[in-house]
Amino acid sequence: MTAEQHARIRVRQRRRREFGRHLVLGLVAFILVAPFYYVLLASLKDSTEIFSYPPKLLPIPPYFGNYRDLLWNTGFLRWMFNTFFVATSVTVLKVFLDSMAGYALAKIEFTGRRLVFLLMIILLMVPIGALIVPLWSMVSGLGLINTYWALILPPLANPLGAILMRQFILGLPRDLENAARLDGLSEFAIYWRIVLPLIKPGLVVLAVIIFTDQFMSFTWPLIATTSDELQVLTVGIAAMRAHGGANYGLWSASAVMSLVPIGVFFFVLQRQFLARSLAGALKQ
Amino acid sequence: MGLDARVMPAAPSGRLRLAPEEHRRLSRNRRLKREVLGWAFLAPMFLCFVIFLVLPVLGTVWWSLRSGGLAGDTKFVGLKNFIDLPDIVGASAAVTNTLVFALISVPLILVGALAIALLLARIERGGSIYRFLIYFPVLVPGVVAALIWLFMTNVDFGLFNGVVRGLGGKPVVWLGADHALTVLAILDVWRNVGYWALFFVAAIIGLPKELYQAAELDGASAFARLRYLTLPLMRRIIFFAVVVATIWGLQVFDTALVLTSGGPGTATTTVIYRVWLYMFGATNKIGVASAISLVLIVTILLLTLVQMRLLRGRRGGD
Amino acid sequence: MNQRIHRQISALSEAHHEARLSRRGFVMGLLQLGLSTAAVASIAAGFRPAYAAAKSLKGHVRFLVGPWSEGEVAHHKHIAEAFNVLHPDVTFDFRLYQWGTAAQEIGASVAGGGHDIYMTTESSYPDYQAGTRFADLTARINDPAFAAEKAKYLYWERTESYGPKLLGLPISWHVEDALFVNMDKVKEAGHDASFIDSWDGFVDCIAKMTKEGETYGLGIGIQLGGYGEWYQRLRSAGGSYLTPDLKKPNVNLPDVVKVTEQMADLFKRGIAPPLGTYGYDAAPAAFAAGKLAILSSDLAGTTVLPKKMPFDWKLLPYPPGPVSQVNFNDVTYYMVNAKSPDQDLMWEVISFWTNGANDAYWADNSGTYPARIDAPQNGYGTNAVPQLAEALPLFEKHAVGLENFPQWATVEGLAEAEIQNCYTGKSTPAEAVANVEKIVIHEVGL
Amino acid sequence: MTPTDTYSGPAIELIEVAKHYGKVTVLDRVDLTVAPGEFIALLGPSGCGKSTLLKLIAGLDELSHGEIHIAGRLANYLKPAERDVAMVFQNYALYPHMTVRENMGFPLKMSGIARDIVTAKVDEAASLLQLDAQLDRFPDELSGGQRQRVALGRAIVREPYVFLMDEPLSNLDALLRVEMRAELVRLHKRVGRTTIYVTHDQVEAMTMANRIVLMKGGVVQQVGTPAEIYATPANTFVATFVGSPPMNLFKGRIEQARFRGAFDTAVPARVMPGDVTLGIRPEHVEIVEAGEKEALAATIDLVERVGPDAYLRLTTQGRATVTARVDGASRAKEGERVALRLPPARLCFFDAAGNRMIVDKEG
Repeated sequence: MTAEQHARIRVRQRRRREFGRHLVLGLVAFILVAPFYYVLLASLKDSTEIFSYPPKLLPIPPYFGNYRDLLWNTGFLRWMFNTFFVATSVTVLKVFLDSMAGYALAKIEFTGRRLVFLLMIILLMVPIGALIVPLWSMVSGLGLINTYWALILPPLANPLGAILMRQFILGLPRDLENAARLDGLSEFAIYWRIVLPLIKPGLVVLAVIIFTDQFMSFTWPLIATTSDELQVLTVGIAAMRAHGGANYGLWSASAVMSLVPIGVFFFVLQRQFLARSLAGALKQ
Repeated sequence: MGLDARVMPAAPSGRLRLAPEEHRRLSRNRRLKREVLGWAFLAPMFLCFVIFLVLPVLGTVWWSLRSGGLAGDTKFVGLKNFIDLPDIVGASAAVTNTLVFALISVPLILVGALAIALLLARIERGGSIYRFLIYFPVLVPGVVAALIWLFMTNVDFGLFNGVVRGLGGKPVVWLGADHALTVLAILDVWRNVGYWALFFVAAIIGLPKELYQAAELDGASAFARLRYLTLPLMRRIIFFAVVVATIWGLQVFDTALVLTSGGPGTATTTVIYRVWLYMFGATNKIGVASAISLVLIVTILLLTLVQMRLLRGRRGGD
Repeated sequence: MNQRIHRQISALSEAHHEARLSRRGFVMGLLQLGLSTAAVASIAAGFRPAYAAAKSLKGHVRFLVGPWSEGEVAHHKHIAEAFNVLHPDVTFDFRLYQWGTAAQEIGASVAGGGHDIYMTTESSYPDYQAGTRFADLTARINDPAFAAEKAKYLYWERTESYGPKLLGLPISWHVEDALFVNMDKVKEAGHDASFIDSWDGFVDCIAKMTKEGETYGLGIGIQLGGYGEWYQRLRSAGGSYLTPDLKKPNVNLPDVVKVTEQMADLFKRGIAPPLGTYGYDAAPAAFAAGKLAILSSDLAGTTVLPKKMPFDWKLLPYPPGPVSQVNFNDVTYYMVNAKSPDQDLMWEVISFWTNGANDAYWADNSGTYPARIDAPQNGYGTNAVPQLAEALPLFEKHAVGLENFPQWATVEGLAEAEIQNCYTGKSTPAEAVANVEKIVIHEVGL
Repeated sequence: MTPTDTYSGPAIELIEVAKHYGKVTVLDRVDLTVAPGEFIALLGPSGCGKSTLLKLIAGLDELSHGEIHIAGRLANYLKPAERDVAMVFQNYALYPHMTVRENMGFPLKMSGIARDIVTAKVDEAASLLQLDAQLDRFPDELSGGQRQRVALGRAIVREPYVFLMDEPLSNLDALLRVEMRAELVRLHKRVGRTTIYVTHDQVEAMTMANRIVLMKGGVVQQVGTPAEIYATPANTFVATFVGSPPMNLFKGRIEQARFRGAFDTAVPARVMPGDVTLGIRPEHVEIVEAGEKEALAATIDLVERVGPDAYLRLTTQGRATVTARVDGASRAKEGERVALRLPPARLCFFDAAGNRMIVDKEG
């Protein structure tokens, strides 16, 4: 065979393999996403249609009553606002505090920093589910129960962010800060004007991790607030299910509506997030 | 001064212009400034860390030595809560359920994630769409996920039995005693496989390309490259994933709460669910709940330490 | 005029006499009294409150209540509107807890001062009795001025049996597990309502109603990890968690094992759907659709069922056990947070919330039975399904309450799960019963 | 006007400067005085402590012992920015998120200088360094040489009292390095500021510096002009580190004005008898006719031709290896038997410990 034939065969082989990969990945993606499609359909049916068998594949005409009920007859919009308010506050505060702590742990030599870091690593994995009672006593002792602070402050304790930031900042060349130091920057200015701009990808990663974590958190918000005004999305949806009987249409609508914003948020950030985040996490 | 000294012997002391005690004072000041600086940067986060994590962990220890609940009064009972743990009816079921859960979900998650990652890392175009779709279930709050699955596992009109019927089978009671734990584990796989898949993709992309080119020149098959290159190179990362996924698996709770309420019977009562039962049961047996929590925390700490030790070994190794 | 207003007026005049109140204040006070009394008479003519507060009330009241029906908050708002007719300056806020986390949510909230008034269930009452977080209402309830009112509430003997303090006013009681029976299918099976008089008749009926792939005779165990079902079988077999003196367990009796076997048999024979088939949410729909001929559920199920059912149905108790026929029920209370600043206001509110009219209204719309003897005269039964009122005498006849020890609810939760294990074939009835006894011993600390 | 403008003493004085990390000594009591305007090269193999010394002077690291005086002021406890020094880093340390203009103007901006003055100074430095066209680019859009210039420019605009340079040319390719070397020298002449230059490249040190400080293992081996260091190395380390190919060294004894070791040759009469190491630079080894006085027979093992020169690797009969540097046009062939001579006047002598013995050559 000629070299050209060889090359052609190789190209054909590569194409066939690529096609195979797409086939398998497509199937996997389909299986993973099918449940969403299923609830999306259910949310567009009224309850008699949901219970009908065999199920209709496409709800034509679509029924929007579930969404109407969800938006106007439940606290959904309020839950959504609370979730976004809390998640955004936590994210902003935490990115700031964690990067500062990370800077201290990575670049400033002070007594106890090894010990602090070790403590953080050790407590990194402690599940919040195991800490709720003492945590609750603590927050209640501070008089914060039933305030936004009760939702915002405890998540700041998670050491993952500080550890991640330390890792990112350690990766910066030392000479850059040295140059800044020679240029007359204070330590805070070095952190603010040199370090923060340089670890921007890390900050995005951290922000996405924190935001999605907050978006999903359930156990703590359930316990920490007892007023309707402070209910977050997960708690509201769980309560709706507990109170509302078997209204599958409404549930489905709530599931769909709660996933839309996080989906959009993630879709916008995914390029920055997916590529770097996990690589950063790997270095841990 | 000794500009022309060609050989520099150890210089005699005492030529310093500032008195040693003055040097000591100034050094101390500088040191102190650095300490203050370090703690100033650390303090905001560290305070939160101490107040909302370290103290609660210590609080768990404190509660675990007491009886009673939040609404009532408590008293010190020593180690009684721990001594009684093995006698609790259903405690072994909770431990077994948790371990079985982890045993089903962790290997499926990791093998699945690795397989997806190997394909995803090779793909030439469309990768970002797959990544988004595969990652999407990761973003679903446990409560919502459980709601969706409650719906899908409904015996009469759920998606699962729709498929079973379509294939000519008899409807299955998905949340019955025989399958509930498995369903819960599969739900967990659904929620986590995307996370680890993308984690592995990042790792695979980071592997040195030259090694693969060399291997290809050596005529190694795709399988051989996987077996002798990819897997060994990713050993540490896979190990990390195993430990972390296991630790997460040990914490399964919110889906069990919403989807099966720990039942039927004790079929899906996991360790944290058991903690929840005691913590939130009417009598608020917080002591027992804290004792169980503490056992779990210590288990997780041990796993973390094992992992730290082995990961540290990497640095020593190369 | 009501005694309460008398008392308010005499208090006012006394204060005036002692020069604590200015003349102007005295006149204003009288004026307000007069106005509010007039308001009672004129505006709220539709119902006649047993008593009405005289003092002009002001403030914000935060409720934490249990979700009995879909319209829970709406029902409270309805009562609040009536209250605001009397006291326009009082505002309200209603938050629902979830049943699964009720004890914790209540415990957290009451300790942190999150709410003022709590709807609590009898199962946690002994626990609250032991603590100091809820206001002690003994003096107010036993005030001679309140005696006539107190007499209209049911179940004081049960409440008083938990201890010397009285912490709440009862709102309602409800049956934890009643049978929702499709009478059409009973008839088809050749039975009538008397099938419930014996266990054999019961089993025969549900066996005949079962049609494979179409209908199960009896849906039980729908409340995953829930309670009440087996407990009434235990009581009907002469057992209980503890002996009446609360000193020894009283579970592992031959009769108890026997009724547990009977229950497990329903699953073995396939005339009850395997546990997990229907959740608490889905079961009423399955009953309405005829997939379950009988549904075993709490009375809250009545609020979920469609008003018009395509068949004739009844609420019935479980059949008798070796000792007696029982149905297990408990009481719901309103309690006041001891930290609430304005205890007088809270007392006015909970006594208003539990007066004849409002209790009747709430219970009627929540599918429970009112805890007031005057509820029927105040319109109870106009909203709820007629089956509820119809079954009241039957349930009253067989009612047993829970036992008087603080760990009852924990024991119940754990015990019911062990019994479900035997329903699913994971353990034998004898093992399950033995386990329950172990749970009792451990949790109570015998 | 900084106080340094009226100061006329030594630019930098290091007194007993030492640095320890735990038990590891990185710098051991370094004493050095630098005159204003001097170009000093800190030369040594990697790990010799030269970079550490530079960092200590810059204030980026803390001394364990000793004093640093810059322009007559004790600098130990001054912040880096207060020391009036500018530093050029090995990896340039340009701020990646700032343009060239911002990078160069940043130190001035930080010291609160008005914007138009900053712009003027940056423009001036840019034209000096031929960076005018690159002012609005970001560092990652520049070539290695351009980045180097920007780093230099950032140091220049500050008009510091002292320039510190940490191997600034080591990341450039060979050609550019030679070019930049000349440019740096030109710059130094023009700006006339005291410069301390760290390098491991002896050619850089020899060609650029007024004086060289040669270090090894945290200890200063020798301080001197390039010529002094080359001609009279203080010890065998200096002798072999400076010069390429390195100086030939032979161990042996001095007896009756003769060196006796692997071979036997005459030495100046004043050399004290005893154990010595004899040294001679390859260019001083003479290839002579066999039979000439003091000629040693040897065989050529290897001929390395490097253009103008050729290096011969020879083995004497006593199995000593000698490197000789001869004219590139030499016709020497491998395997050829030749004679060589070590002129006594060109010989260096070191004692048994490797330290140089003072021998008056003229005498």
